[in-house]
Amino acid sequence: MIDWTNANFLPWLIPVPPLIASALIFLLFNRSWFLTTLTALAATILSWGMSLAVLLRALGLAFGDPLGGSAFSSQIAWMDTGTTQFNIGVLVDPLTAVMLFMVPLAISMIMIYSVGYMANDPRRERFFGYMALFAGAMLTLVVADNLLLLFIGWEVMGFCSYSLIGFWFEKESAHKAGVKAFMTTRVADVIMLIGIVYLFAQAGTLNFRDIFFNHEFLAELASTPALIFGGAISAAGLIGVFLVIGTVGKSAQFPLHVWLPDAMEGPTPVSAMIHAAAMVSAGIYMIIRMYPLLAAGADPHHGIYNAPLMLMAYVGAFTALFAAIIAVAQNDIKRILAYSTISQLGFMMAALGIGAYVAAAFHLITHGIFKALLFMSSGAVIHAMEHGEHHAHAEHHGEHAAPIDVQDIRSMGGLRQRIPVTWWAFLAGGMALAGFPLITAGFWSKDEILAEAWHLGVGGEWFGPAVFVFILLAVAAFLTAFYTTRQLAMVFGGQPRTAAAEHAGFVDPEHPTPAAQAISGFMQGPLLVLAVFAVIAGFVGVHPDFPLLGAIFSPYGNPFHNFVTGTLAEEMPKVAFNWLPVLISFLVALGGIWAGWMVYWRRPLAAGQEDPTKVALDRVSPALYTAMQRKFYLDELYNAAFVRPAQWISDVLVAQIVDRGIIDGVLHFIARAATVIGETFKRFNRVVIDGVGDGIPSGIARFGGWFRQLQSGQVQQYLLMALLSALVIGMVVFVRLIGRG
Amino acid sequence: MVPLWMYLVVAAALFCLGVFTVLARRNAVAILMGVELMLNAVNINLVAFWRFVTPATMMGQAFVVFVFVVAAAEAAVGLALIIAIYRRRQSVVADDANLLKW
Amino acid sequence: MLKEALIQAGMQPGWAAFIDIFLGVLVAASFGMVWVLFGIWVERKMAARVQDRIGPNRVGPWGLIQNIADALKLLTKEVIVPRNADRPVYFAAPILAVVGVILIAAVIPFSPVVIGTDLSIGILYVIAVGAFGVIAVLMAGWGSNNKYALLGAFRVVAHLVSYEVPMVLALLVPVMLAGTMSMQGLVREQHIWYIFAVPVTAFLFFISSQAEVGRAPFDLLEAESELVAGYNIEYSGMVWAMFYLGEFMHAFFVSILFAVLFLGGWSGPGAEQIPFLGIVYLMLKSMLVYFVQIWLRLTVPRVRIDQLLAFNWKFLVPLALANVLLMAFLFKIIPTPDFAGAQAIATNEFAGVAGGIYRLFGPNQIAELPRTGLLLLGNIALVGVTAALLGQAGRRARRQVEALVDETDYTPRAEGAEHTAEAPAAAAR
Amino acid sequence: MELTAEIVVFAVFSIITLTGGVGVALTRNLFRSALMLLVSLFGVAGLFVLLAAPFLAAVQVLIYMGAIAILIIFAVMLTRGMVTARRVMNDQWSVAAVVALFLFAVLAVIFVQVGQGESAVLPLNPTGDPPADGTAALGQALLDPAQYVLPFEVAALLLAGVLSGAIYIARDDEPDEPSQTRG
Repeated sequence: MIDWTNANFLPWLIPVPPLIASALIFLLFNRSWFLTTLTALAATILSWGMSLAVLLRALGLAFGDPLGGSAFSSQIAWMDTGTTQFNIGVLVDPLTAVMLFMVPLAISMIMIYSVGYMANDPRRERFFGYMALFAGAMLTLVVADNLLLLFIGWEVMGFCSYSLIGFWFEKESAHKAGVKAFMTTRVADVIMLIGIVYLFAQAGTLNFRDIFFNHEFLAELASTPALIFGGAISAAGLIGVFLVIGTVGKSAQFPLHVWLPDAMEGPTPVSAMIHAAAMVSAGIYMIIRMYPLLAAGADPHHGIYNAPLMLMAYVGAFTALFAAIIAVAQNDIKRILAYSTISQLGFMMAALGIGAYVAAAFHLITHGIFKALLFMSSGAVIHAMEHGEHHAHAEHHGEHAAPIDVQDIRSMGGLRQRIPVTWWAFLAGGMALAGFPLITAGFWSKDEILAEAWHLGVGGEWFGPAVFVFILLAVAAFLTAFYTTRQLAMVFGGQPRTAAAEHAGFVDPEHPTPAAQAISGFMQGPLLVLAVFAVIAGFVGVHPDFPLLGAIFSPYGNPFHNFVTGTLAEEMPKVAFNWLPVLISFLVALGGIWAGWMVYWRRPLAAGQEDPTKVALDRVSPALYTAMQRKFYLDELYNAAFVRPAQWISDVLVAQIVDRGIIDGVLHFIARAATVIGETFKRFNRVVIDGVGDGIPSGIARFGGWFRQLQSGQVQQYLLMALLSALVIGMVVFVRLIGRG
Repeated sequence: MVPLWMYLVVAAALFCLGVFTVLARRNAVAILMGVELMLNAVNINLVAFWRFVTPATMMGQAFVVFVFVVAAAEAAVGLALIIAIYRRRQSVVADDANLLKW
Repeated sequence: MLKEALIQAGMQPGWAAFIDIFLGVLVAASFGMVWVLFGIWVERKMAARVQDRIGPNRVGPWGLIQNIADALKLLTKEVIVPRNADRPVYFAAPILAVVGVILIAAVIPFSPVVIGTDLSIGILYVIAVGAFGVIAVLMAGWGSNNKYALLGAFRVVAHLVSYEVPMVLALLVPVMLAGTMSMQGLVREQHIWYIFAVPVTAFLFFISSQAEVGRAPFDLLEAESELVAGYNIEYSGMVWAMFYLGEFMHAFFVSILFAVLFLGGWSGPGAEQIPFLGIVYLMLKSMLVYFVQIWLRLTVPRVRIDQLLAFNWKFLVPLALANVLLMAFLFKIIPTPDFAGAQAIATNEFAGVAGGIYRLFGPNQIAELPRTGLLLLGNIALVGVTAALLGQAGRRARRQVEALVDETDYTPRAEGAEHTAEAPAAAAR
Repeated sequence: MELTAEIVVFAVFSIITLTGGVGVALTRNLFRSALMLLVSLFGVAGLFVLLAAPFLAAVQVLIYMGAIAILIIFAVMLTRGMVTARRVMNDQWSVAAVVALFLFAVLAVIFVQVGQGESAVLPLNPTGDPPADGTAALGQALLDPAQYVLPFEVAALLLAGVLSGAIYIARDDEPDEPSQTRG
């Protein structure tokens, strides 16, 4: 039986509880709300506990010998693919351990939060089913030891995201968004799958440790020319590119990011889950996991770049800046966060592109935490606004106030008095996102990335991509700080601009007691927990040489750095501490916040007042702001480029031409041919077979008729015939006699 | 002594006349007469052979006696049939009695 | 004797024999023809006497020439041939009738020496020749193209053919006794006249021959009261005379036959020595038989055609068959008389009385005496049996009639017994 | 072959027989052909006499001419209607004539060739003399168990059966008026 204490088996069990919970909910408990919540929470907390146990074991704090360089892993035979046997198993190495800290935490917080959020939704059981499945898939992905199991988790998550985004499927936009999300991620996944298959073809196995720890293979892979683009790129390079494209789709990088903002249609916990805890981080996690493969044949630290790294660097950096610009112009509270997620992921992608995979991992963790926090608090805000809407509606029953969009920040304002807990949580998350120096986790992780970028690019010789990355990231960081503060100001600052905002927050407007908070306890608890983590998580990765804090938090080198590098075979060189990047990150963060405050907080917008940024930008060019707001018309572009042609292809080309024209044509032709053949056969049949068939009997009949005359009934005729024959026979015999005689 | 073959020739002639009568005559009774002629021709042969070849044994004559018996029987039955047919069909022409056909 | 002379004359033996026989037959036939004239006269005279009248006496002394006168008359009469009669058949019929009868004469043993020809199958020849008569009748019936003639012919043929059967059976017995069929043989074997040995056979032969000839009770052939004149209706003149002649000769020849078969033919004392005596004996015997015939003809009423046939097939034929069987049986049992022994005794001088008797009565006769006696007994027994049967049949018939007829007035019974045209039982059966 | 009496007589009887036969075959009137049959039978009887078979001749005359011919004539009478039929021959007479002639030709050729050739099968002259009393010998043969008594008895049975059968066939179905001699 399974030895619970044996660390190797524990990882197996982590993904299991949520999967079981989802099965149970779907199949059995979908009627009772109590049972659903019970199983869902129990499952997530259980898996969280187990992952904590694994984490502690990994950190060596508990359960015997620390992980050190090795990793727990155990495999079982899964598929017998002809000659080779395919094993799947679990692998816990420092990277996984880190992920196991962030993912279960976020998932459980979201689960608790969603209990409150979905309390009065008609199909809430179904929601929890999907959420449990989502969590299970994410955990499988995390603990997977080979690429295929990872891919399975990847796909299941894709499915869950589709179903959750399109949860309120009666809303047209909801299920359209779901389809959109699903299609775009699918495009990327297909390419990724091709990469996986190519890798499997080359390596014969997909196990991480087998591939990434035998260098000859990697070198050999790097040297062999790729199948398709042969000359330009090596096999490893091609596989890397494919995998990166997969991540681009999954983590919503530049070309394939359009689905993320629309994903906001889903309920808030979903967006939290997708954008923070699971979905997007999976992509980055996969790249970190595949780093040796991607970096095969290249050494970013020494300026040797190959195709995948270059791709990641440029795409990441550009996405970061691009998303940040758009985020500034958004008015929907969740859409802003969505674009911020895209830009943050851009940060991580860029970091990976230039080789700083540890910094990327660190940022991944911290971002996961504060982005989850931000989403949940925005959810709380929306919840409060809905209450306000109801009350406003109820009071002014008379004249019908135009139904306002509960998610539009322009209809909010002054909510800090109404929902104080949410206000503090939102503030913590926002500052972390903005990268408020020193005290927020976001600062440390972002600073780490900028430091690395500086060191590789600007500091040293002016290598191409690193420099480009550094500049873009810096600007993006400034913009991030700016739109975060804008959001804070618009939502919480100033006076409530609408009646709904007026009544937001209180269940019962007459007596605004904190108990009758619109936001139930379930929702506020997780907010506070995550807020705390958002702050303290950063101190894990303080650079040892950091003037004051370094000594406190990382006496023997950057703890996070030491821990994570264990996963990769070769040791990653530590970056020397350098004042300049830290100073820049200081400047950027504070600058952004100040700007935002100046524009939005000091002179809060009045109801219906134009957005000052918009006014500013209009002076530059009227079309710029609307372009930013309309996401640079990318959706329309994609729509025009892909969707409409696809539709055209499907209904015109396929339906009319192919289907009706060819297939029907063929069928009709065959039918007609068959009838013609049948006809000829019939005629042939009538002529020959009938001819023969009838011919014979009629022939016989005629012969019979003639033969009948022979028997004429005339006795004398018979006698004559008898005599004749006798004579003939006599003659014959006689002749014979004579002959012989 | 009259040679044997003369008798045989006469008998053959008589036989052929009988054959012709049987085959050619339309009247059933005539056919019977033809048959009688043929039987007589046979008798002549028998007696001739008896006389010339085996006068000692009485086989030839005995045979002739039996031929007589048979001839008588045949004539009796034949005529009875003819009369019966005549009574029923009012015609003794051999051709008319041709029902026994397909 | 003529034959030897001719052979010496250098003619081939075949031819010589042929001519010899031919002449003999010629003589016999002519005798027949001559005698007929006398015969007819005798018959007409007797008939007259029986009917108490004189008979022909005008032409020639006692009417002897009457027949010749008739013949002449007939000769001069015109022969009328019916229209579309079958001419050849019409004229052939009478000829055949006469020929049939004359041929019989060929074998009549007038005397030990005088005989047309002594065929080994004499008696069979006679019967065979009888067939000609039948044919002649048929031809006459058909030839004259007359319905009555044809019907008459049918009747006569049926009559003749059926009576031939008992006659042949009757003939069997003397042939069996004599052991031979040749006429001379028969006469010589008849040491004791067969009439004494087998009277029943004689009776049978006499009756059937009467029928064969168509005389006496059976003279239906040309009975005036019946079908006009039977088959010879259309005949007139000489042709009719031929028929008439044929008939009379046949009657006489039959009587001769009877004489030959049952009365010992020409045998008589001294017949062997004097040929002519034989003829005289034969003539006497045949005249006797002829007399009986005429006597019978004139006294016995005519018999109807169906009675005639019924009498034949129901009485004569069975009787004949029984007779033949009985005779054959007896003949087998009785040892054949040893004429040799008798001769020896007769010629044995020392035989004494026996020798004397033998010589007196002729040794053969005595030798044959036991067989004849036994046969006679057989016959008598047969007659007795037949008489008994007849009596019984008669009584049964009588009872039937009485059942139907009231004894008193012989009218049909009152209680309407179903009136059947019951004629009184036939005399015959 | 010098012209002995016998040959002359043979010729006479043969001519009688053959003319009778031809008459039977060709005469139009059925009754006449019947008579011609009688003539030919008489001729055959004569041939029998020549062949030293007097008994057979007598029997021939007695039975054939006396009975069978008469029977045939009776039949002719009974079917009176057909006696003077117009068409005498049926339509296959030509073929029949050819076949008959051919048959006769074949037989004649064979008999003449073989006969004259002194072969054992057809001796020119009789090889022996018939027994003195042929008739008695025949009688003996017919009743001698070693020889032909069985066929003789069978013949008797045959005749009995045939005649009764013939009577039954020819019997007129409608009962005519009750016959005189009832009982």
